[in-house]
Amino acid sequence: MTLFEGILLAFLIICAISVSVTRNLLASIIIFMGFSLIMSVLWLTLEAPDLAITEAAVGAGVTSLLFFATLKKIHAIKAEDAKREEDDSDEE
Amino acid sequence: MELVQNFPFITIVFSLTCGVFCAVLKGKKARGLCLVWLTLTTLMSFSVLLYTLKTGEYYIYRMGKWNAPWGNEIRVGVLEALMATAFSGVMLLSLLGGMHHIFADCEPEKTNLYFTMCSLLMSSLFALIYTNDLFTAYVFVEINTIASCALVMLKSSAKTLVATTRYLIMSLLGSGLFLLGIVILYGITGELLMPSIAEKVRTIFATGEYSLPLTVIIGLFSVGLAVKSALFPFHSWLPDAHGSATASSSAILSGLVLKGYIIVLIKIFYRVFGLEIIVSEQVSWFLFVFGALAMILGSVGALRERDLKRMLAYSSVAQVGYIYLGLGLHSELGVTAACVQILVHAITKPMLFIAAGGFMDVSGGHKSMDAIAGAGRRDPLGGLAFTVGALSMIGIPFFAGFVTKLELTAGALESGTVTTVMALIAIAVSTLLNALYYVPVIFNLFSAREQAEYKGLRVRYRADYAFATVAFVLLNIGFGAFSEYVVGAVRQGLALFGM
Amino acid sequence: MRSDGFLARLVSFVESGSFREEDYTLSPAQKDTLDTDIPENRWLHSVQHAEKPVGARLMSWFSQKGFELFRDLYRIASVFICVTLIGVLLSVVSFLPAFGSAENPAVNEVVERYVSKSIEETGATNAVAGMISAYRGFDTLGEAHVLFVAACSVIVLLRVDPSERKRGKLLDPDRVGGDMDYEPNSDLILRKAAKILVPLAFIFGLYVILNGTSSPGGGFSGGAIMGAGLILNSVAFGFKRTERFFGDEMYHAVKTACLTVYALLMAYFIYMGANGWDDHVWLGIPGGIVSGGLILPINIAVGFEVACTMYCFYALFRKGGL
Amino acid sequence: MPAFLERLFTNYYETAAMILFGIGFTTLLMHRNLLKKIIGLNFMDSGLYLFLAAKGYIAGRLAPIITDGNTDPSRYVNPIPTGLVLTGIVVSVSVTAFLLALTCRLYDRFHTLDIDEITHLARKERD
Repeated sequence: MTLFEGILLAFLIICAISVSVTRNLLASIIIFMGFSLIMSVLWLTLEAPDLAITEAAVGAGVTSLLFFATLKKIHAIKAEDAKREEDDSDEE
Repeated sequence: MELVQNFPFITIVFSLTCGVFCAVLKGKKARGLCLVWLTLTTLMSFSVLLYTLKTGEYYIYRMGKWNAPWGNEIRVGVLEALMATAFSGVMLLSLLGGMHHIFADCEPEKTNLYFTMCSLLMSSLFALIYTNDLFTAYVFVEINTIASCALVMLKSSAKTLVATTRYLIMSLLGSGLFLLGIVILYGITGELLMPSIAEKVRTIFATGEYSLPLTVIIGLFSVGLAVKSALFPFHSWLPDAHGSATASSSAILSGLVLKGYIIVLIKIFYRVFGLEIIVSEQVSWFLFVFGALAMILGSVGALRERDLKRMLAYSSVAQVGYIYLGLGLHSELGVTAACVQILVHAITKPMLFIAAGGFMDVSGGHKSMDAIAGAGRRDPLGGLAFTVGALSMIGIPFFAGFVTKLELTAGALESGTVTTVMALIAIAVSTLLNALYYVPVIFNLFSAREQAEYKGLRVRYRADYAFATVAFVLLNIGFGAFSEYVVGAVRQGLALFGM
Repeated sequence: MRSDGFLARLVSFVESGSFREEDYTLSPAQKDTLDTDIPENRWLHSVQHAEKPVGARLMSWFSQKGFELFRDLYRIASVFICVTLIGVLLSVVSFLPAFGSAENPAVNEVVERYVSKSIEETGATNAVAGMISAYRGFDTLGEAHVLFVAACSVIVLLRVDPSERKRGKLLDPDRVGGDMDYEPNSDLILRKAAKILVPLAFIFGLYVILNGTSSPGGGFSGGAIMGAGLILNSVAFGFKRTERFFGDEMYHAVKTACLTVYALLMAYFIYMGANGWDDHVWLGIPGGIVSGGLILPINIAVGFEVACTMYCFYALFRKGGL
Repeated sequence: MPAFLERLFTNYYETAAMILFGIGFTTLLMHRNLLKKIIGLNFMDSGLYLFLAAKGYIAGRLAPIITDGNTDPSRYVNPIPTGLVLTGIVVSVSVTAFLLALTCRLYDRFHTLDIDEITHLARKERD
């Protein structure tokens, strides 16, 4: 085992554990993005360049973007709720 | 190679294309395309069935220029063709029977996607039935999973959304375990093609080198596919999903989708591992016990339900238990019974769901037991279909369900003393419970205590609904009457399976 | 022009903790209101109000207590399940053949043929491309349709009719306070960078697709890169710019055409192969762009399908339609 | 026991992959936050793919892209796992998109990401 691979693999596991421990959703998505990048480096060390390209484009790129879009949408709905509550209290 | 031998491949690939076209057509046109294509696939599968029955042999169809270990291939035998014909026909009838519900429940501009999902589902079911390669099975299992979840959520309500999410999460857990099984198996054998794996597994088993991995792999496959096919401890997602979807979706999900996964499991057990390894690994015991528990506890769940569709969904849990009980008998008769039960349940449960959809029409869209009181008078065809289906489920002679119970009992009597007693008790208790919840429903359907607002409501029959119910009834009675031919075909098919 | 950029906003969100998990669960007060009065679903017309059952408050109190007890058990159980599962799997791993050894059972005659005959039989110098598109092409056909069926499902869930979008629904991109409020529409750095990066992404994506037979990559990866380029374009310049050349109809046309062409090519290939006939496909010059016979058109079809689908996902999530 | 650990250490890629699978599986099964569940699903799948790709790696060999006309199979690693993982990655991005779309709709309807609460609230609804 080279030290490099060892560190990368350890990083993967730390990422996985920290996602279920962290309380911040944005942080967990950013961790996921980092995870995907590390994965694509690992594919290279495993002599699978096809996978490295795909993982970088799909995993770290599109999937993470979709996560961000979802979080944003959720946040927008939440802001809408807060605004409505404010309006209600103003009317009273 | 004869033309008819190409039909399985054509049904798989062009069902996919049919789905793609349905996605860009308008609702009505998509419906037309989907129904015509399903009729064609039914006819093609039937001609394949006749061909295989005539030759009495199975044949390998290679998907491409290269032979099996290099390319993909599909394997067509009597059993496969029989299942394909039945599934395709049931899909067609289920769609016809619930057609007006589909148009009422889906959003108008998304109705065409319903037919997309049905075509893709049909394609994946064909592929699961015919495939001879584990990884192909995985890919099409995923199509099956996504398409069936989409069928649930196409009726847009809060309940279906939640049911879909739970269903999808459970299914994905199952897929994960299934893929892990494939991957570890690939790691120790280096093959993905079923016969090649079987060969390697036999040598590995003889040397005893990888005994722990083999056990774990069998466990992963069993648990993964049991989650997806709702075997007893993993059934919690099923009543919500099947109970809240539109009539056709419930029919298709209960009748066909669950069976697709079980067919894969049967293939893995008897084509990849072989009866000998399965028996010595003691898996059949687990399947037997959980199957028996599902038969009883599923029925108990159904007994407690006051909602017609949820009751039918719980009944599916019990009926899936019959299949697993048959598999757990670890004998040829048991597997025959399981295959017969797959067919019987595939033609019976959709009929019940379609009839339930019909009752909802004449009961103001409600499906509680009180609302549907007397619905059988208002919708006599639906009443007839439900009665036939319920009697078949209970296991009255001359209906399809009786054949299963006969075969299962025959299988049970042949196995060891303990299993015989346990299986017979399970079958007896389950039959009794089936009667306990189906008979009151039948009485309720024809009772005169109708709710005032629905009294005197008469159904105006649509041609598609009437055709579907009558066809289902005839199919069921025909199955019961000519059961020896079907059972014979299943036996012949299993013999070709290498049992 | 706004003074603070997208990143600054993101950082401020992280610092203020407004993405905390608890914020996305219901407070007890909210729960009470939700039990009786759930606001109507904004995407759909089906208005549903839950009935107010008698004694609901008592029931909810009980279920609340039950929940809390359940939650503690849940945590312990989840750690237990995790450890057991990992333990079983690790004991399996300890039995498996050693990592990286050439005596691995997975290295057999199938692999040998894929590597040594790939150029001769499929025309692809990249053995992976030859394997997924030609030798095991049927699997890959299924894979392309997995993406298709997922795209259809997302359309079912998130698509809003354009006529409704104009009438001020929640997810109207142009409305103040809506989903797009945090969109850095006028971020100078992003725009300048995108001007360079978008064409680069397209060219690189095309390069990966076209050279799929002779270098790493292929339809799926190239398509994802192009899709990312499309997404970047609409992030930097707004959806209007992308809509000019890529709208709803375009999406359906491209997707249907690509998948149909793919299925037909594959069907022809399989039909000829299975019947033992020659398929008259010129395999091309190994190593060049025109190589690999049917693999090149298949890669192009898959690439465009994937690019469309990726952009479709993003557009649906952001504004409920293409 | 040392022998066990030693074998785990030899198969370090597989070991890490299985730990990832276990963590991801548990997150998907047990975590109550829907977004976390989806991330868990991706970890689970990544673990599987890492395992599969590790089974195809052979030390000291090259990626199976034949640039110099040398088709000696003993020079290249196994291409099959790479192909399978490629399929798998596409499957998992599809499923992720589907689940995220469901999450959006559920949050819009129920204003929570907690699956237990959502189930609880949905029970009270009429069809």
